[in-house]
Amino acid sequence: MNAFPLLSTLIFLPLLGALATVLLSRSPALCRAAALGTALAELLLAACAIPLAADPGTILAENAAWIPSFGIRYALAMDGLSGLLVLMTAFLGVLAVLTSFKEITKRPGAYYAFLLAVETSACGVFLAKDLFLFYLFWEVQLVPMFFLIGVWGHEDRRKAALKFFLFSIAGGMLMLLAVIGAWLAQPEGARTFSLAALMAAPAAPHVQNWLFAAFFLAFAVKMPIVPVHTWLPDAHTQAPTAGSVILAGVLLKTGAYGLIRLAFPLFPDAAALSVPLLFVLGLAGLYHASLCALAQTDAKRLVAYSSVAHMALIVIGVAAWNAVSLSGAMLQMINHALTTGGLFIMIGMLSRRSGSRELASFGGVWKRSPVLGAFFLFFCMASAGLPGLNNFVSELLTLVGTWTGHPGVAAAAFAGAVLTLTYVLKLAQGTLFGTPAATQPEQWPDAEPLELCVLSPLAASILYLGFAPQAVLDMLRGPVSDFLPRIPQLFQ
Amino acid sequence: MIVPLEHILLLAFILFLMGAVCALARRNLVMILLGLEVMLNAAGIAFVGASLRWMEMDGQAFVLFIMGVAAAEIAVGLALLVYCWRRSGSLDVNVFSRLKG
Amino acid sequence: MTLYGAIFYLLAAIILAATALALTRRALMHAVVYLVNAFFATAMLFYLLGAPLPAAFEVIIYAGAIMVLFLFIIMLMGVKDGRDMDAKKALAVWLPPVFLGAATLAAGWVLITAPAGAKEALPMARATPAELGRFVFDRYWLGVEAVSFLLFAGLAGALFLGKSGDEAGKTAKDGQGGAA
Amino acid sequence: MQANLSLLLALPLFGALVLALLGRRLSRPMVERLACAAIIAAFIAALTALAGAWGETRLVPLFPWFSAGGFSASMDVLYDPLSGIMAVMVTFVSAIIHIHSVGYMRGDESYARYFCYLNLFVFFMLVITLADNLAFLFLGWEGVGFCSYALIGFWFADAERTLAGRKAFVMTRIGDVGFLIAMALFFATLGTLSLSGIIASVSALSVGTATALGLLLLWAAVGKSAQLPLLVWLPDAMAGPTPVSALIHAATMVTAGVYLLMRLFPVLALSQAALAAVGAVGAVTALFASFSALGQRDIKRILAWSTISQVGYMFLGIAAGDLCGGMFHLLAHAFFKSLLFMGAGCVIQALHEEHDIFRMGSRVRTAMPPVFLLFFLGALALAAVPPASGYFSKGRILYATLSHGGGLFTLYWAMGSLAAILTALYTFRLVFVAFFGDPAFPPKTWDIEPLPRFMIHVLWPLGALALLAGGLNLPGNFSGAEWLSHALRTVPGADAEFHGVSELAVSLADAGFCAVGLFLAWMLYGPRTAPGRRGPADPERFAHRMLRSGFGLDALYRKTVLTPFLALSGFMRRVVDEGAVDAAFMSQGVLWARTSMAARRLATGRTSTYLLTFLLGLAAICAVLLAKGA
Repeated sequence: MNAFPLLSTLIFLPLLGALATVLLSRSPALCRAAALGTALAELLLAACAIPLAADPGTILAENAAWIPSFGIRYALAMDGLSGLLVLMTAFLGVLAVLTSFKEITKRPGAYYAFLLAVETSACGVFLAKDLFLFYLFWEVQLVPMFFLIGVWGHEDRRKAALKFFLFSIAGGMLMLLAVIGAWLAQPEGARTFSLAALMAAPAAPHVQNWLFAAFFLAFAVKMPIVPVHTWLPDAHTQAPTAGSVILAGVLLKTGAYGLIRLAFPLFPDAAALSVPLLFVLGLAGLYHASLCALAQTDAKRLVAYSSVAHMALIVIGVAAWNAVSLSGAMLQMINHALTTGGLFIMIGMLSRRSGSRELASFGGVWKRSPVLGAFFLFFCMASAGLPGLNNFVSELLTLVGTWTGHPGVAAAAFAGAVLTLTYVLKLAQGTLFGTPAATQPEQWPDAEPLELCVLSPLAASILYLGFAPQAVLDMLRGPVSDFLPRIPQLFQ
Repeated sequence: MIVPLEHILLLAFILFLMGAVCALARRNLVMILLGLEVMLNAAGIAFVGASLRWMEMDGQAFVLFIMGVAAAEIAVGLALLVYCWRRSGSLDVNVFSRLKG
Repeated sequence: MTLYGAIFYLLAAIILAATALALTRRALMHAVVYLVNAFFATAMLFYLLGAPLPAAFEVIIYAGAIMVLFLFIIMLMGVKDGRDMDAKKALAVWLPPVFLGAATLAAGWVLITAPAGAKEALPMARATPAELGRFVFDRYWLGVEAVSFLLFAGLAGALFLGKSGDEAGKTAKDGQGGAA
Repeated sequence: MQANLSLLLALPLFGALVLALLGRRLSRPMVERLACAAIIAAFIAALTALAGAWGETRLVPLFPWFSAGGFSASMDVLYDPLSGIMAVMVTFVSAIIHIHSVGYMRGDESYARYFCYLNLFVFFMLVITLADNLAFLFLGWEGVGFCSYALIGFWFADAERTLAGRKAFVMTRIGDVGFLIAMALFFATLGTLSLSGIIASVSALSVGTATALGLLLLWAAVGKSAQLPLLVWLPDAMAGPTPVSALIHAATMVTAGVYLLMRLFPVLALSQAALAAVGAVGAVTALFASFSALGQRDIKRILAWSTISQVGYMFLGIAAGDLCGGMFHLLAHAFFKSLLFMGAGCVIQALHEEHDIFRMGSRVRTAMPPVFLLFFLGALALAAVPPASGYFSKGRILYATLSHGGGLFTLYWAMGSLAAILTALYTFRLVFVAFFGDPAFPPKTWDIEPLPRFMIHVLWPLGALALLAGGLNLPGNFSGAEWLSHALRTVPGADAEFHGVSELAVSLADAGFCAVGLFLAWMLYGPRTAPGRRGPADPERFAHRMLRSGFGLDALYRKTVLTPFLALSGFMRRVVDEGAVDAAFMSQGVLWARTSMAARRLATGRTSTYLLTFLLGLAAICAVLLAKGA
């Protein structure tokens, strides 16, 4: 454990930044600068943490007693997967702050504070190695998101924010019971919340079933998996652009991360039993969300349903539980964040110009702003899984991996690729081509410099992950080989 | 023990019951407070009876406390009563239902 | 069934009757007076049960302070109901209180002028007020302090409500006047 | 060798990137010169690569793409004579098309985007041609799909064209699902996706798996090469600019499916069922498409249906096991079909966007004889008139099909022959109606728009090739050296020998089919026939309606697949998602609201109820204490 508490600073730096923006909220310019400064510092810190997490030599961990009477320790650790997710959170954080410069005028101080607070809680979730600490950050991330949607959202924001909050809290409460259950399931003397200990001695199978069910429900609400997904479209349509980016890019990943890091290894026997259910939910999610996405008229709702479909792929990849599909699922987590984040940022820019999010109000964007149009087509193709861009790599890995164990499921999921293309082309068609809608204002500026410096790093990262994802896949090799043997029934 | 304790307790109980019924049934605020006084008094009787039965002075000490509480309570009660009377001009308890559901 | 037992049952009957009558009167004034009578009977009961100090306090606080306060309030508010009692019901109005009053006095007289030998019937007479006072201040000093706070709070509350009632007095329906 | 190949791939990609990023700032001539130079340089690189590695097969690794847990996909090149020749053909035709496009798109202002997509397309096509790893090949496979989507919908202002583009992309993606599943199956069974690896361990495949793989690859090829049942997108894809149709829908993309089957021929060869299926698709499509071509009036749609039919022949060639014949026809077809498309493009521009052949008449032939001559050369090759290349290449395929033996392949030969007659018929129908006699219907305007000279003269090499490409693989009885089959002999599966049926008889039969077709066309549409009977068939008659609409396949798909699919998605959104799932959660919310309303009524405001509940509570506590105490 090196002297400098890198992980704790990674978690609490955004919080400090949040306090700074609140204090500086008098002048918007100052608090914008403070927010951007913190976000960039966080990105820099995450970037230099990556090489440490990548090479197996150094162990990035922190461990301090917190509440000894219950065996709760302030334990953090960063391996390949959590390092990448923290880096992605920081990267999206910078983009979210940049896109909010022009969009947020009402109380920017508090807005940036909440944005950075979400980043703090997300990094906490990714780095926590103690079940109690994990649960703490898991619940904390709801609060800032609730305010981001509830205060700075669009016309129907309160209902959406409340719906989002209630869905997640319902899941969270069950998980709290399960956390306590898992703690109690340990023998009387050695009761601790540390993940390593809990994983080493899993509870009795019949107890595991209940605990896994509660954990899975909480993560299913957050991922979201089909039956409990209806909060996502409302939350996305009403959230401000940066809120949507953070919601899609970071919060959804905490659900997937929880499923891979906690639910499966903590309760191996129950997880092995649940694999058929996961496949059914994954496929149902893929087809249901894709069909619903095709029928949407609101651009943001369409992209929201598309992210439900992409996350369903992750569920299938995790359920297949082998080296290829698991690394594919983990890579998909990162790719989905970038492509969906890009789409949301673009839709934010277009709806700011056209005044509404309806597809009918877009149209002819390529004629009026070719640069924006090119970027939009680029992100649409990335989302459709065009080879050479990032989603293809993760989708191919996930489904080829799933094929080795479960050909039927993989075949059905492959067919889903056609559905994906249908709604992506509907989005591109409605937005880029055809003649500009009558309701569009005359003044329709092409990409401004600020927008360009948001979109180009995103496009560059998508292209990089599309052509050279090997560096990322090498980082994921460690976590994959660490997780697989934990469930002997699934891993031959 | 001049009278079996049960009789004293019976008396106290009946008095308490009458006080409770009065507080419930009557619609005039004054009568409700009177009912309240009767209930407190019934408690006092029970305490004295018990004190006599077990030869302990605690019972009687407690009666004093009951009276202290009763006095304070009735002072505020009547002040409230006058206040309500001033505001709404009637003593019917159903008039004061602004805190209704 | 000793003499005192008889007195106890007599007093119990008086209390029950007086309270029943008090709680069923239409006129507030009658109710209060009946209750005063009941409290007198209760005081005697306390004395009978060997609690002289509570008996005295019963008369001082309950009958004396609280019921008198009720009377003040009722008169202060000048509640009109029950005044137009016509003559023919006068007898029904007067008979019960006279009978109860007489019964209470008789019981009291018997109690006080009990034959000398009756002292032993009141073993509790030892619970003289002095002993009880010393006992209360010895064991329950905290309780006493608490009650004093309570009384002070009651005083403050009554004063406050009285004062704020004053401003509201102007809007009072029957122009009763600003008497505190 | 590696430098040559990476240059071959890098040049078009570099051209596309430069045009994409700086296209708007560069001047028009600069953009055109850059685009054409990139492709011509790529052509030279392809030629030198072919000369350098004559006859050998080399695996050249370029770039390690990604690998995770046993699965690995790397960008390597498997360079053998087949891919060498294909790369040369692709770059040669693309170069000519680029130069032609400079003229054709002279009026269009978004030229930068056009040339960027064209260069990008050539890059993806070369990836398909050269790729060794199937995932890398899939990169090219989907890339050409995207470029065809972008180029079909190039004039995006008109919503109709973008819908045609979307239709093309979705239908090819339906085919691509077969490709993805084939990749997964390859990885599951052989553990590798590299072509050389697969071919090396192909004997490890069971016949069942080989059949499954064969059918999946057939499904992918059917999607990309617009064969039955996924062919309705190609006729609509004519909405794009004509040079695009020439490049994508004649020479390169549609042949990608055939090329994939050739590359993986050893896998197909394992299962007779797969080969029979390929043959069936090829023969039926050839016949189906040639019939449909007869009913068309739009010059580009005739050529589109003709492309579908000719690609059907290539499928037939592969099914008959004659890889060399398939490749020979592919090359010949690429030359004469792109020539025909560009010729048609010149005619359309000359007659002010006139597409209907019954409104053309002899104006173009008299005004611009070179355009007619070029078009005529292409038509000769298409109709397989003896000296032209089409005669030898289609003859070779028909010969291979017949000599393959077995009732099924004889049936395929018969269908192929009937299609050959129809091909000659619709080709000369097109030539006679579009260039001879006066138009059956009055054209919008009579004047001819002058075309830039270089636009036409750049087509002469293609004209020459259309005529002389037969020399590539002259069959034995013409004392031919069969140059192509010698060149391809090292390619796995390309060394089949055919005998049993006399080659002379078959070639004479082919000439006969062509003559019959020509005669029928002369009788029906020749300049000598009475003008009244030369007009288009009466559109109402059922037969002609069926022909024009391609046997109503498009309407059938729209009715049985498209509308139910859209209805299902609407249903899923309204009824299932918002109706059932969302309503379930929201109704719980309403339930809680209603119970709290009920609870609110308890607070009646009357103090007596409060006291009563208070005393009831007290009584309950006493009862509990009593019960516990007792």
